[in-house]
Amino acid sequence: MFRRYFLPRFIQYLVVLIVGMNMIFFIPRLMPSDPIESRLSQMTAQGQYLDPAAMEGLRESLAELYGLEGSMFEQYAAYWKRLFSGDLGPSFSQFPTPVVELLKSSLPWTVGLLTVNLLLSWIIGTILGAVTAFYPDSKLTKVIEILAMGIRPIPYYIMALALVILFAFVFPIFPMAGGYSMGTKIGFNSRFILDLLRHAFLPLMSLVILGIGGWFLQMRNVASNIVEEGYVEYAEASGLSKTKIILHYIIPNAIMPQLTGLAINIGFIFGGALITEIVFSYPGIGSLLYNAIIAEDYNLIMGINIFSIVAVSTAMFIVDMIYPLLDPRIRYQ
Amino acid sequence: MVRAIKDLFRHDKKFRFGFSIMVFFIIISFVSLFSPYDLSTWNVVPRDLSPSLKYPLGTNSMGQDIFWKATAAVKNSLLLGLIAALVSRIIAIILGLLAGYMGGTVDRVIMTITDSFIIIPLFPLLILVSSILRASLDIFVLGIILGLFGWANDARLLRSQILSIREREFTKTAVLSGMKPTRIIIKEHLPHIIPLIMATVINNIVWVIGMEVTLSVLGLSSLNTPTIGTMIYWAQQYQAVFLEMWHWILTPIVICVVLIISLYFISTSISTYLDPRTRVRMIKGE
Amino acid sequence: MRVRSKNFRSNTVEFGHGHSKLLDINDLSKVFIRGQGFSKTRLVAVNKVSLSLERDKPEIFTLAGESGSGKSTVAKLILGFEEPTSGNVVYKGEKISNIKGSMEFMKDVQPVFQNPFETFNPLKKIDSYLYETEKNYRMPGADEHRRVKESLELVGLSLAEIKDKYPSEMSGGQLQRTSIARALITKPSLLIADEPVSMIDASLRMSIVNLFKSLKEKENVSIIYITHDLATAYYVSDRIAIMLRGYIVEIGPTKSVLGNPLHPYTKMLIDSVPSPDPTKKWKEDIVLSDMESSEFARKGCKFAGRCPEVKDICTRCEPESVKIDGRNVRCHLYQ
Amino acid sequence: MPVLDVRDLKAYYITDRYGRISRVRAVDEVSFQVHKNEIYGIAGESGCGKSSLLKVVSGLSKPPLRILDGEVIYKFDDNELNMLSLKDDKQRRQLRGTHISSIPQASMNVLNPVKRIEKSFQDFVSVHFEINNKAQFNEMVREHLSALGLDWDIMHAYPHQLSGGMRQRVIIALATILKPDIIFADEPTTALDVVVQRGVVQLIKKINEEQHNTIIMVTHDMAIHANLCDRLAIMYAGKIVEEADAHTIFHDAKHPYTTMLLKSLPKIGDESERESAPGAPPSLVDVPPGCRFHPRCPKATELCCKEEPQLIEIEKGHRVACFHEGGSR
Repeated sequence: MFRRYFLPRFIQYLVVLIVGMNMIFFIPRLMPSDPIESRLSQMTAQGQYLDPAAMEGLRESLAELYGLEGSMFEQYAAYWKRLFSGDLGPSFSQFPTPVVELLKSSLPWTVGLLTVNLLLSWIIGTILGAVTAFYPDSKLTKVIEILAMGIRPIPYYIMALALVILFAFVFPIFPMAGGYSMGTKIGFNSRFILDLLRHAFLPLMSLVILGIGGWFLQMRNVASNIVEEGYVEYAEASGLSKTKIILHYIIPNAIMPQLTGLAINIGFIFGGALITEIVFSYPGIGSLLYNAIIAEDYNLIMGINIFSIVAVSTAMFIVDMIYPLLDPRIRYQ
Repeated sequence: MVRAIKDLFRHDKKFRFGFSIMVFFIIISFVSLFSPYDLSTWNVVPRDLSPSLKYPLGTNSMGQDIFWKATAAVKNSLLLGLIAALVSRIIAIILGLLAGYMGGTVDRVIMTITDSFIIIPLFPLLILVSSILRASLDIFVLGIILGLFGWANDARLLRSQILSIREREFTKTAVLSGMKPTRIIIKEHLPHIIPLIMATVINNIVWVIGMEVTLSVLGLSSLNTPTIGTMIYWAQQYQAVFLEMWHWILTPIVICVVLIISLYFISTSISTYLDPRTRVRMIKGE
Repeated sequence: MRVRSKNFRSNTVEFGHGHSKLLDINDLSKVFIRGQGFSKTRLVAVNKVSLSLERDKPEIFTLAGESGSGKSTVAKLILGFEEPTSGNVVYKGEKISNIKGSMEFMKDVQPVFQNPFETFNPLKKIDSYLYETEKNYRMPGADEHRRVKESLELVGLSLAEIKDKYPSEMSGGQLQRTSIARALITKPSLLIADEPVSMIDASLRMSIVNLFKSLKEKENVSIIYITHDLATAYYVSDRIAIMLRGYIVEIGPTKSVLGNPLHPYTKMLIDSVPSPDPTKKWKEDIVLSDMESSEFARKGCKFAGRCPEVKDICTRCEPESVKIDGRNVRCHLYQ
Repeated sequence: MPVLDVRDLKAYYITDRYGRISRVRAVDEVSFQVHKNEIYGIAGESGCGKSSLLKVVSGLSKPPLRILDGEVIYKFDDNELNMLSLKDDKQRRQLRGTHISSIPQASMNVLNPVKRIEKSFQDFVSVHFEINNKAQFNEMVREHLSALGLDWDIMHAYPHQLSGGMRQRVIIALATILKPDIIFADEPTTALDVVVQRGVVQLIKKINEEQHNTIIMVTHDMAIHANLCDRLAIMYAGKIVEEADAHTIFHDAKHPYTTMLLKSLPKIGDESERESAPGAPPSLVDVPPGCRFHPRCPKATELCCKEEPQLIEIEKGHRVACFHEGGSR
């Protein structure tokens, strides 16, 4: 069990981390334009005047900040050293706050949004998919299916924007932006929590609606194959109730591909959460990323990338580890 | 091909919807070539006009005709989708086939890289790349970059399809009939994987159009090229929502949603139609 | 089988003419290893199998046994689809491992698969395989499509019957005959038919089996007929080998092995074949084997667990193959 | 007094694929009766409609298989009910397990792969009884298993841990735990090795003897029918062409298809030449006019090509659909 299941997955986890870290190291260095030069030209374009000596000094200090000093090999060694020590350098726009600090303060918002979204959309989508697969000819199934097919391909940004326009502007029910109202006292009291929920509602909605569409269609696909399997037909033939068939026969058997889907799609959903946060100025990693783009904070963008890869691949690894608990065929091999 | 479209158009509502709209959008793309205005210059028409006969979708605060801007946006977004899909298809097909047919170490190496690309969140990486390239991100460069990022899932899908076809008995029959590997791939296996490739092309275009919107509204593309994303960007910059200039902000949003949904419908209809199992039943007359 | 270029070696093989054996299998074993590292399990799928076919005396040789007896693995070893773990397979004096994948070998030894509905690509017209085979193996000077027509005639089909047809438009019997016709185009000396009639309806089954008979008699083709169906084996084959968990437990002329079985396992198998006659119903109950894997792992004779004549020695020592009454038997009763 | 009376049953697969409508005439005007405590066999080759017939009769047909005409009447304890008029799903469910049950074809996936066998037994029993007393339930299962010669340990196994033959025997135990009146068995021995096959046939026979129920057995394997069945119907291209007791079918068959089918079966110890009939069964999408067997029949006359022979009783308990055997239009 350990050797056959855990070990290969752990190796894959390490490989993803290594490949990802290397991508982050090499991509900026292989690009035709140099982050330092682009930063400098940005500054001159903004009308700042710098004499050549100051320019050179700035260039050097930028190189040091960005980890672009010395030969490629030295940079590479330094890069891994910094990774292992958990040092992602200082943020440029909020100098000298370390990138790690900024990530730490944004993280809870994103994690909260993402977890609630995943739980809600995955569970609802999965159940809906299983039930509709069992009643393929019902009117309701067809309506749900068309709705899901219409929703699924909509980009995160468009969905979020549409919800903002509709529920924050045309019908101003929910706040337009932010994680909580300015001036609310942060604390464990009902007023603050209510405010928190009101702010989280629209971003969450936009993620959940898209999420349900996706999970529903995937589950529908898997489950409609399972409905044709011998054991479901046989359970039907033996008079088991439909609820029992859905709960004990269809869902437990379809859950494996659905979990694989979860593991594979975590990166995609994470990206979606960042985009949604940007639209709603929700104070998570997404907004941090947005500010980094606006301020051209190269170190922060790098840091967010490194963090995303570690976080997402770890999440995937954890989901993978849940697997054998659910499938006796893996457990008893 | 013509017969497939005819069959689908007649008997599949979703396809009829998607296909009609796609035809409309393709016509629109060609219409954009006859624009009376230069679409990248500002103040060629009066600002902030509501829709009228002269300006069917009104004008924006930058003095541009929204209708003509939209036609060009449709063209450019579709073009971008095609470029990216082409690039990513080439990578996906080559890697998928290579991994599927070579097996062994080659397969393992390719799949390790592919899996990493699937798991790693691409959005922040794309931000990293485009924030470095920024100004030089025209349709072509952006298309290639999105192409370089959007192949992994489909390479994996193709590989698994190849693996299962390769194990089927008719492959052995082909080998015993003295067919050479390339001929087996082209004559025996391609007909089975074409539906999959077709579906992934369209799904990839859908993804690319959505990603372009996202990158553009973050200001990470060449903002003077009219695309669905840059139209939204400028509408947001001028606070079209607060000014209640709905014709300005909603035009790109509606175009984007309708375009993407119709592409998606076409893709699902085609893949059901071309599914080998359906085709076998149709041959059989059942 | 991988579709890889190394399967298509172009070097020609000259089969030695001095050898009197068409096929000579000697002490052949195949071990499959499952899993990796410390959790490996060994499964001896083929165990010390020996048999041979004469070169100038075409015959139908049956390999019979239940699922998991290793009969299909033997077929794969003969065709070179699998590498033997020990022992070897010699075809016309050449080791299979040296000649497998060469055009010459593929021309001379052709398989017929079990499921005719899977043998052909469902999206391709079926006649294309015949032309393809003819084209790829064509001998210089041969008439265009002559072999296609000839071999279709041999299997009792006409070109008109299969022209422009997809596999799904034909019956299992027709498909299987087309499959055999395809194999015959290259004028092979040996056909390896792995359960060729098990997917075919009873009323059409005999047409295939009779076809094997006439191919042997008229075309001098030897056939290795792999089956679990002892009734057709009795009807068609000259010699038979009964396999159990990798071993050949009894081998000899079909009429005597099936007519007067010596090994208790052969007896039980024959007893278990239902007869299409309500006056010959089974009377006594039988003992079924426990788990498959435990029988593979058993020391001594693999049949000891359910043998009615089991002795003390059977659970300890593996019986040797002994010659008795014109056949070879692997049982402690006859040691 | 029959327990099952099927009258003029007609069920087609009707599909519409992109405007190409097709009708597969799987069951075409089929009538038969089954009596209490008998084993009734339905024989025929692949694609003759025997499995579709079983689905319709046992009330398990689903689109695209549509019932166009006919009646399926069951008589349990003097209650008569027409399966096809049961609209309510609940009514149909109540029948299953206690009155009718099915043994499907032996395959890997008839049992829920993620649950232990015990759970399947609980599920199946709890359709009809609330399992309040676990010990009582266990006792009931234990008794049933031991009557069938199965080991109690299998209850704690997962399906993939059992061999094919063992799984099939477990399924048979599952199908019969509530002592149903009628059991439908669809190719229960196919894909099993001969020795295991024999064990399964034995088991079915034992159930018939101990529970005194009726078994309807569908298989293409004539030898299994010979071993198991009391009466036998032969199907060809969607129709019953001959029906009689097993002895008559095997020793005094009248329909040319039946005789041909039997003549093509080899036997150990019998070296005489065996022949297959020419041609192949027709596609049910496009059946020949007149008698459906006429293109392959050595006795076919002009009448056979035009008119369809009815299934009529030529002597007591022996029905044949052939003009040459006293068949009428």
